[in-house]
Parts: sequence; structure tokens; C-alpha cells
Amino acid sequence: MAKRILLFLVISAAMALTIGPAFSQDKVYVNGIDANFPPFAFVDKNGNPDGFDVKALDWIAKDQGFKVKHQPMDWDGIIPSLNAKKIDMIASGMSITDKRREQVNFSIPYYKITQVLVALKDSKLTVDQLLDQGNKVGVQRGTTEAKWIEENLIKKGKKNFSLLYYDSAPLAVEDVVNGRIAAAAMDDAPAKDAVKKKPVRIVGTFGMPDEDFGYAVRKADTELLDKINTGLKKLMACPYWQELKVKYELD
Amino acid sequence: MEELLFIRQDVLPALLRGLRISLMLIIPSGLCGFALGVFVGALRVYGSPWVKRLTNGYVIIFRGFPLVVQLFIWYFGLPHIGIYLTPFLASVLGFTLCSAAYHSEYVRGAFQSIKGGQRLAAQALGFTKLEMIRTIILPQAFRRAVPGCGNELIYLIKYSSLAYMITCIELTGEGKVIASETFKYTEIFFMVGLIYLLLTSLATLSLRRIEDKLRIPGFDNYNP
Amino acid sequence: MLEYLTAIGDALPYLLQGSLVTIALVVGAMALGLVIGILLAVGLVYGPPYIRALFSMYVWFFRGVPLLVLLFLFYFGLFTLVGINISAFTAAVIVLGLISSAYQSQIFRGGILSLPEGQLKAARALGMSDGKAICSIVLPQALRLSIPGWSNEYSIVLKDSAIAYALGVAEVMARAHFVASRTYQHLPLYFTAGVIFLILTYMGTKALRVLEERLRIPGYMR
Amino acid sequence: MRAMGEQKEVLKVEKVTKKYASKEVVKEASLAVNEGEIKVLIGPSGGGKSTLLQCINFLVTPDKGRIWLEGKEVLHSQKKNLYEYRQKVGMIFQDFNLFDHLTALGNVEIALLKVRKMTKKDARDRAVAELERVGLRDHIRKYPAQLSGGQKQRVSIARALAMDPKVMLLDEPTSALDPELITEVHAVIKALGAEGMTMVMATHQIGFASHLADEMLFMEDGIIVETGAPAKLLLQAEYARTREFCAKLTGRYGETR
Repeated sequence: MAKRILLFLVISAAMALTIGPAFSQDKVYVNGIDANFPPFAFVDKNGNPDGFDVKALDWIAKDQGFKVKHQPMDWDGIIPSLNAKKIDMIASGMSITDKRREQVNFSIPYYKITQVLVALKDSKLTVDQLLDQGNKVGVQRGTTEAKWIEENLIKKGKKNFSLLYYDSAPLAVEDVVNGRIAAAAMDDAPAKDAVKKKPVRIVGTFGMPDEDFGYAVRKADTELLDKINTGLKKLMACPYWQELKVKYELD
Repeated sequence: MEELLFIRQDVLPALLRGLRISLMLIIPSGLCGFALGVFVGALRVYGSPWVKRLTNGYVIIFRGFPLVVQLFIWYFGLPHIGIYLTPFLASVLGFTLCSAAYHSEYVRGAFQSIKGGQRLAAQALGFTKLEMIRTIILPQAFRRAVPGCGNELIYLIKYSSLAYMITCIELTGEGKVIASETFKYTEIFFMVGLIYLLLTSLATLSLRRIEDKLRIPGFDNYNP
Repeated sequence: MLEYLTAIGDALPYLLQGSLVTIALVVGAMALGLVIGILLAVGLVYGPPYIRALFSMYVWFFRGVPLLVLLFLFYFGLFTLVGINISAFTAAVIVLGLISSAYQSQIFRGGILSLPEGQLKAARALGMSDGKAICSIVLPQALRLSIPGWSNEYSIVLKDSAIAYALGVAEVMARAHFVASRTYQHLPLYFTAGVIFLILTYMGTKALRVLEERLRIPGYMR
Repeated sequence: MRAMGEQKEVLKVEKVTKKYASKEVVKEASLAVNEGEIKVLIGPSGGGKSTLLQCINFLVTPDKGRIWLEGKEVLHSQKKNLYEYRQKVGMIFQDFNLFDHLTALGNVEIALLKVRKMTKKDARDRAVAELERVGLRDHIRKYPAQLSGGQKQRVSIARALAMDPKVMLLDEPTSALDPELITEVHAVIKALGAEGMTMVMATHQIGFASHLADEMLFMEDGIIVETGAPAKLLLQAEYARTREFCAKLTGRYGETR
């Protein structure tokens, strides 16, 4: 009895360790997504990856003849994950920045994103007031808006507010609703998603320049980047692109 | 060279800042957790039946829910019933309640390990119940609980790394923020790990000294 | 209230599927921890001084560093340092397993040390080699004695596995988070995740208690 | 010998009954002890001697029965009354029950400090004196685990004596001891008797008890079957059971002092 149990445990240990690599061994490209980033990437009711980027990439993959699988990941470690070959691409509402360009290659821009402040629906405060009076502002860790606010607003010390770091933008919105923070800084698309689901409103932009979303791949994978770019261009020219935008309520 | 400068100018100050917050989390949580644990442990042994049921229920829930889940509930859940805690307070509350549940297990075991004769003898001498617990039972139970509770403190040091998930940016959080900005995960988490190792080793050593100080001849043959 | 219940109902199947991932994490980690833990325990009790020193170092390290830090270190660091590429799931199993092995070694060591010395002596007197004596006389007894401690360790590993969510492993906690990001129902979802863990703890410890009863030797201690 | 009329009743126990589940361990046991008297409970193991002694001190709450100390009834449901009563009744246990975390001195001191609220110095002086009295002057700094069984029991006697008890209850004080250690404890108890301490003792050491006791009580199945002077009870008991038991015991323990 005891021996059989031991045997079972050893086998299951071995199996558990082989399940992981099995994922990356077949020739399917893995797209790392931040599943906490609706409407670009999230998990639907049945637990399947869904979202604007997910569906767009599915179309591109089909068009360019490769297979893709979407893997939810920890956002602030997603670029190291890409470079550590744990995933092969990132199509999950990632802003193209110079700093990131040092690490990865980006596709052509496919969506212009504006950073906005989200506050309570009945809050009368303006952007300037929100970023003042010792208020607290929430932001997702490892995002471009986090970095920009730190460098341009906090470090220069012009404004009187403090920054709180969250696991995801929706958690920051949750805390706006809780009244713990005055506002959350985030991309406008997920902000719109939040407005639909929570008693919050978009107050406006806070001076951060607009950014472009692009898909990221490893520097070495130029062939894959070409495929993605070709596919993306084709997709943006076809009516499905507009359909997707309508479906996920972008614009 | 550039690397070293970067570590000295950016990484170390951030990690030290984080360490300070970590300590500010660990110390009050450790103390309150232990105090509450002793209280709950005593209630679980000496309380009336419904007090026992209540405290046992508390322990089942707080030992059964993962700490991450508890922290999320304290921070994001309590506002649903109108209680707003700062990230720091929510972390301290979460750590305190969770570690108190564990402490109470060790304390309960310690209380139960004390032979009935000790109580009888104290009662026969005319001790009041409170005096008996204070002067006869507690000093003995305390010694028996120290190894287990000490372990729990080490756990607490390690689990304090979860506080960043509810925006209380402590050592691990600072590490994560810099790592995601600089992409130097390996180096930074290596340093973070070293700091924790230092903390837990220091705690282990001082706990061992406390145990030695409290040692009484013939009293240490106890297997939890 | 109704709103909470619908949120829970909608997410429940997805969360329950996640519990399979959680179980896989825990079974893998416990098994890995068991194998390494037994080796460590035997080494710590019977090994020569340098082995004992080495194994103590191992235990000291894995008990001294937070799981979260080790997770990041293994997940990213192993690739950077030695080029080994592992998935988040594998990293989580390995790290949980290594940490658990350090704790399990202490449980087994306690089990071995609580056996009367005469057991090993009697085995030697029968002409068994030390290895044979340990495998067929000491361990079968020591491991039986270790089941309660092991069951405790199971509940710890189970709860720790929730931390794997930080790497994006789609276990129960991560799934609760994903759904909450879409539906903005954070409280009921986290609570449900907690209850799932509570049930898993209960079922596991119950199973281990049954195992303990099955393996009990009549008239044996405890 | 004092005249009968002057004898003062220290302890009176009336119809004490204790049930565990449905089994009556003590059935309507009554006894009275006068000042300076020594009463010895004998009888087979499991006969209820130990439970009776613990009932007298309310360590086990009797289901029925009343108890008086120096003519005043003990109202054990009133905590204050109970604690005061217990201070005046010394209890010696079979397995000593020394406080394991305290030295010999600490064991004697603790109740003086915490129960009688004596000053540190007074408590210390008193404790040292009591330990000297039982011949443990050289061992006052040792912890229980460092003492022999006989020494432990002497510490526990010193601990009880320090409270100035009106009466001492001794529950088989030497039955957990190795034979060679019994004598030292017997010597202490004998000395106490000589000093006029009122005592109720349960024991199997018939030889020792018969020399010490003013009266012996034979207890079986929770009932005090027969009482009488040692000589009468041991040699010409009324009941067959008592005779049988005593014959066996004197045969076995007759020589022991």
C-alpha cells in the first residue's frame, strides 16, 4: 500500500514537471496576454481568452498560416517572459516605447491610445484638482502611464499627489469606487469598459502624450514579425477590423 | 562598473526603502498576532463550549484561506461593507489575523500539554483561576509554545512579501517595480532574496537565544 | 446579495476548472518535496558531517526566502543564468516542491529521531546493511509517524500555490482575478476562491487521515 | 491526651457523593477529624479514597454532601469562600504535582506571593524555613526534574505547610516512590504528626499507618465500610471484607515502616 502510494507520487511529480514543457514543444506560437485588460485582452465567461487583440491575432494567424495560443501572464514581467522564450509574442494592448524597443521589436502601430484619469461619477474635481491636494492616484504596475507619471509629475514635484501601484487597472478602478483613491490613471479603452460596469467617469487626459499600441516579438524573430506585420496590414484594410472595433466598443 | 553604479544609485535605496516598510509590517503584525494568538489559544482550551466553537471556526477559516485571498478581501472586500483600510493597515490586519490563527494552534497545544496535576496543585493551594493561569499555566505553556510560535514569526517575515499585491509596496514590491522597469529580474530578486535570508536568519538566531534563555532543566523534552 | 450570487454562479465552473490546476500544482510539489525531503532527512540524520552541513544549508536557504521571491528568481533567473526555459507552471511546481522538501525533511527527521534506537540496532544485528536497514526498517515506521505533519504541510503548500498566480498560472486565485477584471465583482470572487481552497484543504486532510488509519499498525504508538 | 470536651472539630464531611457517568465512585461518605487527629483511609485501589480526598478539597466537585471547616460550612459555589477554604487545607498528591517551571524554592514561594500576597522577603524566608524543615536545605535551587521522587514529595509537603494549613490531605503520598525513597517521606510525615498536625491520609502502607493513625477507615466501592482504631480494624474487624483485605496487606506490608 505504502509503496504504491509512493510510486504514484513519484510518477505524478514527474508528470507535473513534464506537462509544462509539453506546452512549448509543439509548434504553436504562444501569445502572452494580460487577462486583466478588457477590452483588449480578458477571459470570457467560459474561461477562454477573448478581446480585441486576441481576436485580431487569431485572424492574422489564420491568414498567415501559423497557430497561436493565448496565455495569460503577469503583466509587469511580460517582456522578460518574452525574452526568456516563455512566450513568443505579446498582443495585449502594449504601448510602443523607446525603453521597450531596447528589449523587443514592435509591429506597426495599430491603435492610438490616450491615457486618461478615471474618477467617481459624481466627483466634481477636474484633472488638475485630482492631481493635487495630496490626493492618491492609482496605476497599474509596470505600465507606461506609471512610468510617465513618476518621471514627469512626481519626480519633478510640481504636483501634490501620491501614486499607488496595483496589480491591474480594474483593481485601481475598484479602489476609486471604494473611495480610497481619487482617480486611476489608465488607457482610455479599458477606462470606457470600466465606465460601463462601475459608477465612474472619465475626467480627461492628464498631459501624457498619446501612445501607439503594437505587438511585440523577440528581436531575433524577424520572420515572425514580418508575418505579423503583413497580416496586420491586411486585417486593418478589411471590414473585419471595423467589426472588431464595434464589437469591443473601441472608438 | 555602470552596473555597480546603477545598483548603488537606484536599486539599493529602493530596496532599503522597501525593507523599512517590510519591517514596519512585520513587527506590529508579529506582536499583535502573537498576543491575539495567545488569547485565542487560551479561549480554545478554557472557554465555554460556544466560545470554543467560535474560536475554532475562526482558526479553520483563517488557516484555510490562502493569505493572498485574505489580503484581497481585507483590502478590496471590506469597502463593500463601508470599511476603508489603508494598504498598510489592511496588510497588518491580514497578517495579524492569519498568524494569530496559527499561533493559537501552538498555544492550544502548549496549554493542553500541561499535565492536569499542575492545575490541581494550584487549585489546592487556593489560587484563583486567573492567578493560576497567569503564574502556573502561562509560564509553562509559553515555553512550550516558543518553538512553534517562533516558526510562525519566520513565516510572517516571508509572507510579508505579499503586501505589495494590495499596493503596500514593501521589499518585494520595490524589487518588482525596479525589475519591471529595468528588466533585470535575476539580479534584483537575487538581492531581495538575500535580504530576506538575512532577516529570517537573524530572527532564527535570536529566537534560539530566547529559547536557550528560557530553558529549564528537564523541561525541554517536549515533542509538538 | 443577488448580484453577488449571480457573479459567483457565473464564474464557478471556470474557477472549479482552476482547482484542477491547483491540485496538479500541489500534487506535483508535494511529490517532489517528498522525494527530496526523504533524502534530506536520511542525510541529516545518518549522513557524514559534510553531508549534514550541506543539507542544513539547503534547508536554511529554502526556509529563509519567500516563495514569491524564489518564484521570480527561478522563472526568470534560470533562463538568464543557465539557459533553462521552464513554463510558469513548471517553475511553480519546482519552487513549491523545493521549499516543501526543506520543511518535509524536518518532519521526516523528527519521525526518524522519535524511533527507538533499538530498531536500527536490531536490523544491523540481523546483518542488514545501513541502507537496507533505513529503507526497510526505519523509513516505513518514520513515514507513518510523519503523516500528521505531512498533512499539515499539504495544507500549507495548497495555500501557497495561490501565490503562483503572480506568475500568471491559471489556478483558482488567478482565475478569480481574471473574472473580476471583466465583471468588477472582486469581493464575491475572492471569497469563492477562498472557499474552494478551504474545501480542498478539508478534502486533502481528510484523505490523509484515512490513509493514516489504513496504514496504522495495531498497537503502535499514537 | 486532651480531655474529650476540649477536642475541637477541624473538618467535618457529611454524606459526600460523587458519580461519574452512572457509577457512584463515592457514596455518602462521612467523616470528622478533630484537631491533632490523624485519620487513615485504607482499602483496595479504585475504592474511592482518592476521589473522596479530592472531593473534600473540591478539586472534584461532589454531587451531594456538605463540608465544614472549623464549624463553618464551605460554600464552594462562592469562589472567594472556596479559595479561602483551599488555602487552609493542604493537599499532597500521589504524583507530587510540583510546578515544573519553578525551582524547589519557587514552588514553595509562589502561593505565598500570589495567593497570600506576602512580600518577597517574607515569602522567601518562610519558603526556606519550610524546605529546611523537610531537610532540603541544599536543594532549594534545583528544578523538579533534578530532584529524586522522595525529594519532590518533600518539596510538595513544604509547599503545603507554608500555607499554615488547618488540616492536610495526603493522597497516597509514597505510592509513586521507589521503596528506598519511602522512608524519607515517612519520616517527614511522622514528624508532622508529632507536631500535632491534623491529617487525613490515604495509603497502602498499613504498617506505617497503623503506628500513626488515631483511627482507620476502610473504604471499598465508594463506601466507608468500617472505622476503628488501627489495632481493632487490623486484627478484629467486624466485616469479612475488611478482615480479608487487612490480612492480605499486613502479610505483604507488615514489616514496612
